[in-house]
Amino acid sequence: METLNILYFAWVREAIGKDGEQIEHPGAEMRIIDLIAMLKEKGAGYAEAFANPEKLRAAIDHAFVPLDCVLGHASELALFPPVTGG
Amino acid sequence: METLNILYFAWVREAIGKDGEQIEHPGAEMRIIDLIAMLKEKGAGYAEAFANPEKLRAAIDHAFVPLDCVLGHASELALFPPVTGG
Amino acid sequence: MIEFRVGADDFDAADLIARLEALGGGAVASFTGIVRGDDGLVSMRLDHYPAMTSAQISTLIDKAMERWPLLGVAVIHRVGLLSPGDRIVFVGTASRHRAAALEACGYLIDWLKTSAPFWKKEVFADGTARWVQARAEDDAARDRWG
Amino acid sequence: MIEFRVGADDFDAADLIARLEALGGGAVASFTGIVRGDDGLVSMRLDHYPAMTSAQISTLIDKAMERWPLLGVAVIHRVGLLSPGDRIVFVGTASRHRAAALEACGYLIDWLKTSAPFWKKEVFADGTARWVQARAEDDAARDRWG
Repeated sequence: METLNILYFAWVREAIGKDGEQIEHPGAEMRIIDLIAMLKEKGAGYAEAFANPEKLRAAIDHAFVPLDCVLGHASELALFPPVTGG
Repeated sequence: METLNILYFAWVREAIGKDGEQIEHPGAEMRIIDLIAMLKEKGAGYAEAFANPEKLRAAIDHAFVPLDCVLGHASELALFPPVTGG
Repeated sequence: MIEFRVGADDFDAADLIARLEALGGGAVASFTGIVRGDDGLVSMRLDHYPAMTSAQISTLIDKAMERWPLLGVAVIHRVGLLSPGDRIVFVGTASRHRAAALEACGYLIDWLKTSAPFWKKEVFADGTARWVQARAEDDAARDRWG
Repeated sequence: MIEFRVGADDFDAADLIARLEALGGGAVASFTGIVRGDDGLVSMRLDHYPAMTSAQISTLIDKAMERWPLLGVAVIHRVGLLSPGDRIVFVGTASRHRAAALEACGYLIDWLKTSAPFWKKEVFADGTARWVQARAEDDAARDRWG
């Protein structure tokens, strides 16, 4: 079974209450935005974290990607707010 | 008698062989370029320093001025090459 | 000299600058970002995405070195809990040309702010805390590099 | 904090940067120019026109502070005999805004190179010596500041 590691950062992590989770890979054709819609149904924390997808950013295997990107055979997806370092 | 202090820097100073000199003020209407032409006649070092006026820069009372500027009632004229600090 | 570090420890900006100066290039530029104590801020926590942070900073340094003739680059970014006055970030560059050193320094800090996965959370004297919001002007600063 | 010095003594760039950092602005930029040992250069002598140097640097700092919101500016320029590896010039700026700190730093060094009356003479291993020639690209760098 192919798996997908999802990582959460900043207020996404705080709302969901965990750093990340491993899920069954939803398929190479699944878009990130559609996966987010599925995750949103997993509970109140998820619903809060994913209430406004336009406030979210994503990285697949350590590279920024738009939310309408498909997962492909990525093994790591990260979901987080726009970065604020520096 | 009004006097004018002339200061020389860098290769202008080296060619003339002195840091500067005090001369009788040649008059408020005298242009720097014309004073340079007069100074050029004072000897071999002067002739060398002032051979190419386009290579010279000037300051009157600590402010850069074009060579066709008149002396006015300046008390200090400096003649030098383009600056190369920093 | 290429040096980048992401970690909780403070760093010695003077030592980094001295090492950049020793490369013989003639021009060293640096930028240091420090936690401001505005609006009653008492602490700041920096989270990051370690594997991606390293990858992004490494890529960023490569791009800067392709674009400008640099003899050295140092990028240090702190994470974890910081207080007002603490250094957050340092970018230092060395080149034979002052424009290259200064421009590369500006490029690196502009890109770091918008493409390295760090997130700041501010804690205030009244007990409130908030995640810092990304600013459009940071994206604009990055975009001027083309 | 406004500090400028012209003199033969070396200076402590780390101390200057630490003092700029302590102003609370959050952003400190610096540029250091160092004597390069290219082409067998063994020493460099910097002459200047003391009264005018002070006036020009002071004016330059005023202009930078009018143009950018700076909390601090330090400009140090050495004169006299220098060797490869020695620092010649330092410009440091502190601001609440990184763009202001970096731009003001670039502005100050570009203007210093073209409007402060310093002249460099290089001495080489073969005994020859020559006055450094002004470069058109330095004027161009200055002119981009408008």
